[in-house]
Amino acid sequence: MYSEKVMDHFMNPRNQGEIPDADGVGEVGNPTCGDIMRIFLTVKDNIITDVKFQTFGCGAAVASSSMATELIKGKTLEEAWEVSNKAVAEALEGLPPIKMHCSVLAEEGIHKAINDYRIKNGLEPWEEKGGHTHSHDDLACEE
Amino acid sequence: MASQKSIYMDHSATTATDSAVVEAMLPWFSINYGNPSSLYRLARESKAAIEDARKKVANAIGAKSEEIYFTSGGTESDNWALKGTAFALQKKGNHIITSAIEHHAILHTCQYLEKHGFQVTYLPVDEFGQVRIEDLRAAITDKTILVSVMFANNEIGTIQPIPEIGAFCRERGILFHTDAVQVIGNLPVDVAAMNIDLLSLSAHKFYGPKGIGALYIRKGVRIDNYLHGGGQEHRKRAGTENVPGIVGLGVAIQKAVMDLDVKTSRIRALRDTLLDRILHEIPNTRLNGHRTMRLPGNLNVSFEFIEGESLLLLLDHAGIAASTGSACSSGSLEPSHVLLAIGLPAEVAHGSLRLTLGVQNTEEDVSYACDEIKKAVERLRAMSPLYADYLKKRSCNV
Amino acid sequence: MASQKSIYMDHSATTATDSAVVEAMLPWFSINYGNPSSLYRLARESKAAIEDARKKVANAIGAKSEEIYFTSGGTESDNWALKGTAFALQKKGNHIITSAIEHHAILHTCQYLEKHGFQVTYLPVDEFGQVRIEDLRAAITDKTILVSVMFANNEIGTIQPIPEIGAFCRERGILFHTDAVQVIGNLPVDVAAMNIDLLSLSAHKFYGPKGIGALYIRKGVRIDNYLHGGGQEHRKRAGTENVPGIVGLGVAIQKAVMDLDVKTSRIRALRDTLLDRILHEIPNTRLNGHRTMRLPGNLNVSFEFIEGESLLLLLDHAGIAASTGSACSSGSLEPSHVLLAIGLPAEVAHGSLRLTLGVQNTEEDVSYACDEIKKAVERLRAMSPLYADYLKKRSCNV
Ligand SMILES: Cc1ncc(COP(=O)(O)O)c(C=O)c1O
Ligand SMILES: Cc1ncc(COP(=O)(O)O)c(C=O)c1O
Ligand code: FES
Ligand code: FES
Repeated sequence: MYSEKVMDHFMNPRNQGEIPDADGVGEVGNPTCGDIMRIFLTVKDNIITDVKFQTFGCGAAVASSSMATELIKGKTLEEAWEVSNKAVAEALEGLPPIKMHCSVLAEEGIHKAINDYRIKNGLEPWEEKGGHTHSHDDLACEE
Repeated sequence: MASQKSIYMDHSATTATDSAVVEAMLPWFSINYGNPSSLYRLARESKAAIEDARKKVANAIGAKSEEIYFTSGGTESDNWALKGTAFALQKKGNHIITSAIEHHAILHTCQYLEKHGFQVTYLPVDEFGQVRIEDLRAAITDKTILVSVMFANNEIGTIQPIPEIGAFCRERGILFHTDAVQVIGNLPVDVAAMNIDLLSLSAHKFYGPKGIGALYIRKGVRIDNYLHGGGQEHRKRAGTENVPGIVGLGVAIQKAVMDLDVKTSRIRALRDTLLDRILHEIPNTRLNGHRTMRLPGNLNVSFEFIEGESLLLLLDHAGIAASTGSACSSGSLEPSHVLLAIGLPAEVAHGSLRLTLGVQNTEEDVSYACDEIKKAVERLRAMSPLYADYLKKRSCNV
Repeated sequence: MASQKSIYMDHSATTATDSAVVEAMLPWFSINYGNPSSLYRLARESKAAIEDARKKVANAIGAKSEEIYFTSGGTESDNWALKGTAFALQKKGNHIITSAIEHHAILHTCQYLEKHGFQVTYLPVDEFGQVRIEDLRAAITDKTILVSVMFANNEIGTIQPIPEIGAFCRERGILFHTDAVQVIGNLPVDVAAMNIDLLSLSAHKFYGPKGIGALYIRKGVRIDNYLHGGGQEHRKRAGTENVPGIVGLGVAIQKAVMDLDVKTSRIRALRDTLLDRILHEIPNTRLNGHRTMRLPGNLNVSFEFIEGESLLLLLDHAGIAASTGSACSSGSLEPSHVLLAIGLPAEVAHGSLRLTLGVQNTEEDVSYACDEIKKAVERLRAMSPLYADYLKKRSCNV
């Protein structure tokens, strides 16, 4: 059911681990519904110089975390903010429809980590643009 | 590259059809293909083969031939048993009792019945997954027409006190149905001694073919038809008979109940070895279900801090076929209703692994599986934020 | 002693499963036996095989893959189509239109629906067995939610004006179901061009295995589930998939629609030869059904003064497998409802013979069958009081 790319990132996750003194940390999801993802950022001169993740979740969640960290590494915070779950899913050569929300988790995790960095540095947090592509609504755990 | 090994430990999902069963089915496809409802020789042969299979099924469960009706599988048997008796007895009452841990073929049928004027009580189970007779007694009303409690659970393997429930229902004059889909070939079944009025079974769970099953209906039980049409199965179940499937079911059930003790002892021993090793070698692991009152091949454990689908993917990569109760693997939002019903927190239910052993498993399989499970759990824990938190907390407390 | 010959002329009852179909099914019993709902490799293979078969079925009838749902056969498809749409549309209306000559899988389902608050109009047919569009038009009310008319009849072979009925229903916004169980491999089917919303088919009627069928449900049609349980078939039809059966259905339907013209022309020619000889060589014989708008292999005749079951027994003795519309052969008291609906007096209906030819029949079969039928009819007439009376009356009138 998963693409080869998903399986590759699942079997050989990139950037897995923890950054003990991270500049920004974002945690999303909740263990009740089986999704929890933590993103750690190191930021130098507005650029993400290092990123790591920890994930409790399915194959798609692990692969999305891995791919998302790859996509934002070396990017400016503005560029990283624009990486959508769709971009993550596309880079993974697609996800099954019922697994799209796992990639949403990655997008939200990055946003949280970036805003955590901004708040810690006395900056206004950026606003999550509503209505982006995720199908999280009908699969939301909070319901 | 994925492993060349191939170890099947998901016998509760389905089994490989026994080669002797396939052999027995073969002539009924292209040589003796007659429609049993017809009059000529070819048809009489099909008819005789069906009656022979019916006798085999009856013998295997202590029933009479004329109490066995062939269906397309466990799901149809469950649907028919519940809807057929509910509507037939509607004038007597509209209350049905079942358990919270039934298979969806029962639960979703009950939900359907609730939409059509019936009231359903879902009995809770204890931490091991067993229904309590006191709860059943307390749930009975003067409108209760049917009790349906599964013989043994497909996820955690827990065996219900079927003889007690049967005796209790018979005494009260209430129909008793049991879903025995997981039980044939694993435990002895005797519908007469156990006071069972209706019983569902499905061939592919005991080395028979998929798409064929049976419903036992005790003589005298009032039940509406479910599939309407031609006069097959004594006018009770319409549709051209799946002759090869029926023949296969007959052979499979005959084999399944033969030397039951010997076969299941071997499988139980393998299961116990695997279970003991897992519990000893992998920390933060718990057994789900009952320690002794469980199906011989069933093992269900939860590994804290990890998620089941990921575990299955790693095991698949190692060539091991297994199952989980995690919601992530099912496309639904809720983890297994069975694991929640025995009181597991959702996050622990997510980390569950079901291994169901069968005739083809060996000691070598068990030892390979244990090693691989250990590696996979360690690997997933290493990337789990929950495990990281746990380790931190533990080191702080020291 | 019974004949050593064995001539099968009952292809409408069932067919021998094609050996290529059996061959294709075999690996799915014992080698690739995985439950398609599971996650591992073995399961993914089963899943892929099912989707491949689904595409083959879709291609054969001009549908999309996601509009095909596998069932246990024609009977289940008919039950699901009618009950599923009726209950789903109950709020819109409670009137259903069908024909008087449907298979019992439709008629008995309609009777069930009548007991559950629906009204059913049974359209009459003309002397050839065809429904008239005017009758359909006149039967429509503002409560009509469903029209179900079979594509071609299993007894007399008459083909209905399906494209006309389809166009008419689509225009009125009324669902149209057709039972095409007798049609696959005999006539071209295109659900899109013919405006068909639901269509039933059954593999064993076109050299596939028994116990497997499909229901086509046009995208957007509202239909309740019928078998409740697991999430198989996109959550529309529960039950572990009959993988070998589904694979067999796929191969069978692909073969069935290949070179349709060539195959059916040959069978039609054989049928016409047999029919012409019977009508010419056996006096007091009439053809039942339509002369041209009929299934290529179907032949249905009535021999006056004799009874069908006796005829079948004599033919069976001569090694010929055939069918009749006589009540004596069916265990019911009424002769075929189809023969009565086309206006046959009961006593003529009793003397009916159905021969349905298929791929395995040859010219030699036809000539042997004709000779044996002639002998059998003569023999039975010689012992018939009706025939004796007739002879007397005729000689008086001379
Ligand atoms: C306990 C139980 N009941 C019913 C079923 C349904 O049987 P089937 O899938 O053969 O229809 C299953 C297995 O799927 C089962 O484990
Ligand atoms: C026209 C028609 N509809 C439905 C059926 C039922 O199909 P099955 O017996 O495969 O369930 C048959 C054959 O028996 C048939 O000829
Ligand atoms: S984390 Fe549960 S479905 Fe992906
Ligand atoms: S004459 Fe015996 S059943 Fe009709």
